[in-house]
Amino acid sequence: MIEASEKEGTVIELEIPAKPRYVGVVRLIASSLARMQDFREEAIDDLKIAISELCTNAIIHTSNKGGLSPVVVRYITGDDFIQVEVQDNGPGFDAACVGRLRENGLVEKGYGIPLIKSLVDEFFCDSDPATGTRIRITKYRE
Amino acid sequence: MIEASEKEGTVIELEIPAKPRYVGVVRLIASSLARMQDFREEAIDDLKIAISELCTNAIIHTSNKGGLSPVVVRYITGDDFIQVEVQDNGPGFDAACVGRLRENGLVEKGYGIPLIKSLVDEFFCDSDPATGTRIRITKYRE
Amino acid sequence: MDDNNKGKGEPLDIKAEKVGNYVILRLSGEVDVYTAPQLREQIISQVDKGEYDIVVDLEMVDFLDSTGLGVLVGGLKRVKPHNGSLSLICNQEKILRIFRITGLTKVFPIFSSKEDLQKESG
Amino acid sequence: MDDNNKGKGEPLDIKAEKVGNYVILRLSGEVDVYTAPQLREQIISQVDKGEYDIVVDLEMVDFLDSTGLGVLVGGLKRVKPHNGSLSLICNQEKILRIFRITGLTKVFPIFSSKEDLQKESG
Ligand SMILES: Nc1ncnc2c1ncn2[C@@H]1O[C@H](COP(=O)(O)OP(=O)(O)O)[C@@H](O)[C@H]1O
Ligand SMILES: Nc1ncnc2c1ncn2[C@@H]1O[C@H](COP(=O)(O)OP(=O)(O)O)[C@@H](O)[C@H]1O
Repeated sequence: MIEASEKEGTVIELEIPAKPRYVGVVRLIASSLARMQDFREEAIDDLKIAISELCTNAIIHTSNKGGLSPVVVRYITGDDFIQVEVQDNGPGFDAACVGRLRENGLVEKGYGIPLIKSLVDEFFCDSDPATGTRIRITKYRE
Repeated sequence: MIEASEKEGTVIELEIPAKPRYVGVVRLIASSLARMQDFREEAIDDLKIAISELCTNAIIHTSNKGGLSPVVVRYITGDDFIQVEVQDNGPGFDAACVGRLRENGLVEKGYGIPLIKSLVDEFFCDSDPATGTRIRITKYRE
Repeated sequence: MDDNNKGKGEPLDIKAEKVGNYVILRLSGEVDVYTAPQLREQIISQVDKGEYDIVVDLEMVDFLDSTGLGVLVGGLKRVKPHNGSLSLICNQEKILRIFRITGLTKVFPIFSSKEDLQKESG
Repeated sequence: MDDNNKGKGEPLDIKAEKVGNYVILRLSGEVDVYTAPQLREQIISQVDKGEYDIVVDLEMVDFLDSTGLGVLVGGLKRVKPHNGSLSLICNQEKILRIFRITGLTKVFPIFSSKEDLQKESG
């Protein structure tokens, strides 16, 4: 897992309300773009899960904060990769403190970031209580 | 056909490069949103065609102008309607002078705006050589 | 919310088949500003080979807009000088409607199936 | 580029069926942050009715993410105090993988088919 620097590519930007019902649309665009880039179906499934996790977190934490500000999703596609950036104006968090699976029994939370990290090639998180969270993932075509 | 004033609703905004390959994604989002709003399949087909025509024009005329500026698509959904706005920075045109089917034989062009007008409930065009074109259509759920 | 393009590589696929005097172009997928050039080239290459009786089978087409209409009219204009024809096979209401709205049902012979076409053309 | 949700109203459909001592919840569609509450409510209502042996059939699920995992773990926690069980039917690699990555294959009994489940519990 290395950090995902911003790459040169074609950018598609999507702005959705911070509501659960729109996560499906975000996935749909991702799979459509990945298919256009000839990604394998398994890689597309990986991407869909990772993006779903990102948007779920963005939406839940934005609305927890009482905010109505939209979630911004940027898809950056290049010859052999897709990068997806999900940005919210939520409360932010310390990425260094999360993302390890807890071993102590039956937990209902905390699977998101570990899943993302094992499904994508690069992960980069920029989070701040003042400005919110921006997470960028990269998936390469094999 | 009445003018489509801007309606109150949930807004999803998409920005795509002015390239033909992205028109499919614009349609895909429209059909996904319309299905979430329980639109009938025929109405969804109508919307897809109308949106495709709008984006095709926006993309072709933006790139004719040599511009690389993106095309912006706004989906506004309400209880019983979907509005879609397509905006470009192209050369603009006089909407009053187009949109009638020519009867003089075999023409290869000019079907777009007449099609749109017969498939949607409201049509509004704001176009200017300086700022480009913004067309808004509305489709109601029957 | 999922898409059914799984396994399909391209948004438009065109298969050409010679049947009697005709060449049938069987389209599947979407005909729009992105894919229409493929159809245009296919028609031109058939005309260049001397095929002036072309049938475009739209039964497996999911989507067609005015760019597709323009290409079909363009094809008709190419075969006309050779006393050729450009016919369509289509039984899908959602596609037929586009031809009806634009008045193009008067321009193209439209058959509801391959069998219909063969009956008609003897 | 087209979607296959045609005719499907909701992104997640849940059908409950009593089979022997079990209640099988047959899911089809997508389990995510939007639809997971539906699954949670369904499990709670089964437990409220005294059904403590629940089988969740994931064979027709197109998509499942961590929100879905959380709801399943939550379900297990509800049936445990009643000596109940929460098992899964799943033979789809793309879904199984998520359980494997998160270590939840150790938590849920997973059967590859309804027949398998019946053999085992028979
Ligand atoms: N966009 C975000 N904004 C604020 N906090 C976040 C965001 N994404 C993740 N987090 C924090 O990281 C934690 C772990 O996230 P995750 O692994 O997805 O598990 P879960 O969301 O189930 O707790 C969350 O509980 C939350 O505290
Ligand atoms: N977004 C746009 N920017 C500039 N001109 C446009 C735009 N949309 C439509 N037009 C003008 O309107 C005309 C008619 O459009 P249309 O009915 O779609 O047919 P066609 O695009 O095939 O000519 C176009 O030829 C063009 O001159």
